[in-house]
Amino acid sequence: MSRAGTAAPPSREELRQLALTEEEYGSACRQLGREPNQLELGLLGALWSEHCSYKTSKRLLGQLPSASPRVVQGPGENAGVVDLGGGLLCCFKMESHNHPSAVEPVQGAATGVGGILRDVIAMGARPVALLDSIRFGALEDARQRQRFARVVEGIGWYGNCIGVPTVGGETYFDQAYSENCLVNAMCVGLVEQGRLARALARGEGNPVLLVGADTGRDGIHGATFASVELDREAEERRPAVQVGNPFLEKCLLEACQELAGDPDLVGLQDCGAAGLSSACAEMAHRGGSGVEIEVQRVSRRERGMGPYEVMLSESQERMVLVVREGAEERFRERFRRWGLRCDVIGRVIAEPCLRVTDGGRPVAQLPLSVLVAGVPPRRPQSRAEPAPAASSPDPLLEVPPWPAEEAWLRVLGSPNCASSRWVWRQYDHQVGDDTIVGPGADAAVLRLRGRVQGLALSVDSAHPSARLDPRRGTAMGLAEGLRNLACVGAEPLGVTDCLNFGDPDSPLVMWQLEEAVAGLAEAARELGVPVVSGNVSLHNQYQGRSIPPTPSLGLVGLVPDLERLPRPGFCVEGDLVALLGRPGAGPEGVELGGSEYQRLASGQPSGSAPELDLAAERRAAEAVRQAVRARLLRSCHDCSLGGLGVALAEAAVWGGQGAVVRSPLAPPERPSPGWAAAVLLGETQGRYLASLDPGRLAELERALAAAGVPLAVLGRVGGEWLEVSGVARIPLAGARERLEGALPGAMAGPALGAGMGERAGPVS
Amino acid sequence: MVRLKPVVNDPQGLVVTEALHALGYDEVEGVRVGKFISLELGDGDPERARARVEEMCRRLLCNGVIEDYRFQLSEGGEAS
Amino acid sequence: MVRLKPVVNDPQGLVVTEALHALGYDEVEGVRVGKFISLELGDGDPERARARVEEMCRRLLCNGVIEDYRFQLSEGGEAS
Amino acid sequence: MTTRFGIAVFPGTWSDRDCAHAAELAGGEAVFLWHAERDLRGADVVVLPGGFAYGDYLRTGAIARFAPLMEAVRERAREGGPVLGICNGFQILCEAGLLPGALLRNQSLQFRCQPVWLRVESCRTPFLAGGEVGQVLRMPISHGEGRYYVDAGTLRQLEQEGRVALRYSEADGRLSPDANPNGSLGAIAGVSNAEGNVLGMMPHPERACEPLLGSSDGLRLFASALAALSPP
Ligand SMILES: Nc1ncnc2c1ncn2[C@@H]1O[C@H](COP(=O)(O)OP(=O)(O)O)[C@@H](O)[C@H]1O
Ligand SMILES: [Mg+2]
Repeated sequence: MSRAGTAAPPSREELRQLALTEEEYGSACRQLGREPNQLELGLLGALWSEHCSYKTSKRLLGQLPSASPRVVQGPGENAGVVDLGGGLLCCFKMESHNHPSAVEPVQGAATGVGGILRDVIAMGARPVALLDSIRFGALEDARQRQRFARVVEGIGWYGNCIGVPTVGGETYFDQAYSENCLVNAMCVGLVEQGRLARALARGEGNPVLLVGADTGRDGIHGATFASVELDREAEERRPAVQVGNPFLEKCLLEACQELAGDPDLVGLQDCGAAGLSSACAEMAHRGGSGVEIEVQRVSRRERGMGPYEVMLSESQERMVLVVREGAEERFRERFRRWGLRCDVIGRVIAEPCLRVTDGGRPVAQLPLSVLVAGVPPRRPQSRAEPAPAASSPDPLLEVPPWPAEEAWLRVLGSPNCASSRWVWRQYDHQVGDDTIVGPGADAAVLRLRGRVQGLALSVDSAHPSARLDPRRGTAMGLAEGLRNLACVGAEPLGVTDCLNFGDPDSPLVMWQLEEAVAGLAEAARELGVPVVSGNVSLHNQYQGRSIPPTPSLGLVGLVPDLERLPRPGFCVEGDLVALLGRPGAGPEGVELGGSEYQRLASGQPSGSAPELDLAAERRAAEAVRQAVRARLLRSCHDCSLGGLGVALAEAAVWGGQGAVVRSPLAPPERPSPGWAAAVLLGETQGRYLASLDPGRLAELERALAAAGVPLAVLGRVGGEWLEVSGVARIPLAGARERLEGALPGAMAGPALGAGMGERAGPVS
Repeated sequence: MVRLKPVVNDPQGLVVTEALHALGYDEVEGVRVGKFISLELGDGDPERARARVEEMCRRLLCNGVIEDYRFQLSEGGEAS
Repeated sequence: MVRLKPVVNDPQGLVVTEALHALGYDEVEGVRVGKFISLELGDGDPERARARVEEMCRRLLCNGVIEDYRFQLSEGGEAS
Repeated sequence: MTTRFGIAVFPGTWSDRDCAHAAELAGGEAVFLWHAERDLRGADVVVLPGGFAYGDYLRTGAIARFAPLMEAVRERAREGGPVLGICNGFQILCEAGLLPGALLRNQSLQFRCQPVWLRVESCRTPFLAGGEVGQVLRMPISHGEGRYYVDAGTLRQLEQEGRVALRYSEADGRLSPDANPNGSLGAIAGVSNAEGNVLGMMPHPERACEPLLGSSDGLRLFASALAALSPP
């Protein structure tokens, strides 16, 4: 097919708008043996975008281990799948919606949730839980408050409406995210073995069905939008913003549930980035066949839409199905019952290509070997950041900015450490009646109906010290997730990742990406957690400033016995308080690099990232799991952001009891002036803070000694104070006020800006 | 009066259209649902009020990403 | 145009008032937020259209417990 | 014969399965009632569950009230059959005119999912028949539009006739502004019709039916409807 009429090759500007380089265009022409026409060029631009093709990151992602006896489906389908035993499978995936959320926070975040739900629905699964990971600039800035509030509103709106509980997540604020907020959402679903659907098209002559919303001019070039820097021009690309309709998606969900497992269902796929074109091309590619689409059969919301717009529209709430020839009426009837429009828009063909016709006239034909698999891999330069000159000892040790008590209270009052209740009380976290542990603890726990087992879910990001060492910081993120699961006795089944990075054309960012993926691969291997699905979000930069490396990691684990969950926090007076794991590391036993304390005191991470011993992490997690199962621990919490000081305060506030403990570290002979605060607030890895009945101590000691995990009894639960002898002492009420009050306090300022908290539709 | 731009999907309008059809109002060809905001203004110069309301719409009342606005002043310092 | 009755408390209106004050629009004395619904009607007799729209408002578009409505027809079969 | 709970399913309903589970825990049997059919399928008790029927577009419950199923529900209510509307179900009952008042956007303008305490104000409805006035129950709310409003005259009437069934309170039964999560008039969380057979409430009893979920107070509503229907 030749470029109809116009023989001139596209201008550089035209290519730029499609986010294609001249080299890529040349490669496409060579592979096709001709020049693509206008529509074909648009299809190539979308499918060859970073967002759809992973052209920059693919070669790195191959390192990630994705196999285990439990893994049924690794990366490559809509979501990863692990086996829960007894014929039940669990699907999960995380995805970013960073760019759309920056432009239109409510709808951007909402459609992000809608998109990740559809990935799980497309597996034939029923979504049972959502989690989110969100990052913004500092809340002192009214714009950031507004954006944060509206993203939370959008996430809540979609999840609350559709009736899938949002059971966990994480919230983080730092200047570095002021111009590039991060909005990652994770969805977890359950499906019986025989009902798992796949996203493929095969069987010549089988009809291709489009179901759900009418196709409008929404988000044309959304895929390329997510693949270029956010700049002023983003304003002009605004039609890229889509308005979500959770109501329609709820109907889609229920209808797909009824149809999953139907022997006449060949393939099921959601329409995500690049709309119909990518859904159809990828389904056909997976099935080793081709697809022909007649654009006239696509039901449109607006008049005058051409093939280009129909094929590239990113209208939400649509799914593509391939069914056995002859079954189409039965399927359409099912969808009609749910009030959903469903049209046959094409058929499977033998020739492995995507063919588009407009009223019977062929308007595009591209081999899938080019369209899906032909993008030339990008290998931008990468250059390591020179290791920072370690200023030793740390200035915070030498010249502490605050007395230990004050430092402790400040860290408790930081929105990064304080409770996120302000966020999750706006999320329905209970619908479905299976939420045994909701947001606000370490891992969320969902029961599995008819079993003693449960699912444990946690979202954690790379440690902030990933700025100092992306490899180790990323591995620490996975280790933290593992600790969160261990606290409820759960064994990890798998992880889904969302790699949020800056400009891949910056050699430094490219290096960060390479390092982070290597760190994730190494940690996943050492900790025994296969990576089953994921997503890459690049170009999170503004005016040349990239975000810090921020991989988010969503873990799923299996809780063997819900009756054996520990209680939240310090709840029984007289119980022992114990620290499991190595009490400290580094000079004077304290590690401050990348800690929240350091961030508050100096604004940015410095020094070196905390040490990480993956083998010790794995041993400790296993030992903690065993102790939980043996009911040796009354409560268990890991030390993460804010170190021992935050863990102690949280355990005390959650359980309603204070504690008097000793310092886990003996003071050095001549302690630095900042030593006490550093003991409390340093972020040494691999530690758990537990409480236990004194009668169980001997057994716990035996178990941990056998496992080679250090144990230190620090003191006792009880009273109205939190006291670390010789270090600092604060009232329990003060700790509670900081933890509970920080975020509502920070949000109390006047809300400004467009939209007044109005959505496109109300919430019940 | 603030409403979704014509190219923006209005799921609410679609559902209301269907509901009206179900009730037998077949003559309804389309529905769009927007906001109606009434402001009560301290008396003042209508010229100036117009400029100020314009500004309020742009800065706060209307989300320019997806919405358009239109307003009129009526006597007694009301704008909507 | 559908809006909350004057006796019904409108927290959204209050928040918008505050936000406008924070932006320096002190002349704003009160804000109420309602709905603006535009219907596109198949051509027909304006008299009849008026009666039908009236009915739609009463039956569906407005909840008399909390809301009032008002509408106008414009040429080309639009009501709002 | 076991008592049969008919659980309404509108497009957009999401507490249907939770309500069915609760009905079964209470010892009843659950059947789902499809919005497009006029059939109560032999249900003894009708439950309109939570969700966002028809997207809650326009106003919560505004479109759902025209569903064919609602004709059957209206008739059943008139005959004195027990009808329970939870959250979105309460909103639908108000829109349908089976209960007075309306539910407005929360005073905070935010969605709220949190546990609340509820003081029982009247035991006239079959759903609270087993309890006592003044008793305090714990269960969650989960809504963005739950601020109960009714005009002053009707409110007086509701109070006089003992039709205010539940109020948001502190754990000890005291009323306080802090205990009212959405700004409801008179802290009203649930009201009944004049006969007492129709109850609407914003909180979710079906989410509080097992100790594992934090409370089993909600089970009482299902159990007492069941008890009221099966004479000893
Ligand atoms: N955006 C959010 N959405 C839902 N839950 C959240 C969110 N942010 C934080 N949480 C909840 O708050 C709790 C504490 O979060 P975090 O401090 O990140 O936990 P941890 O350090 O144990 O991973 C978690 O239970 C988490 O689920
Ligand atoms: Mg934790």
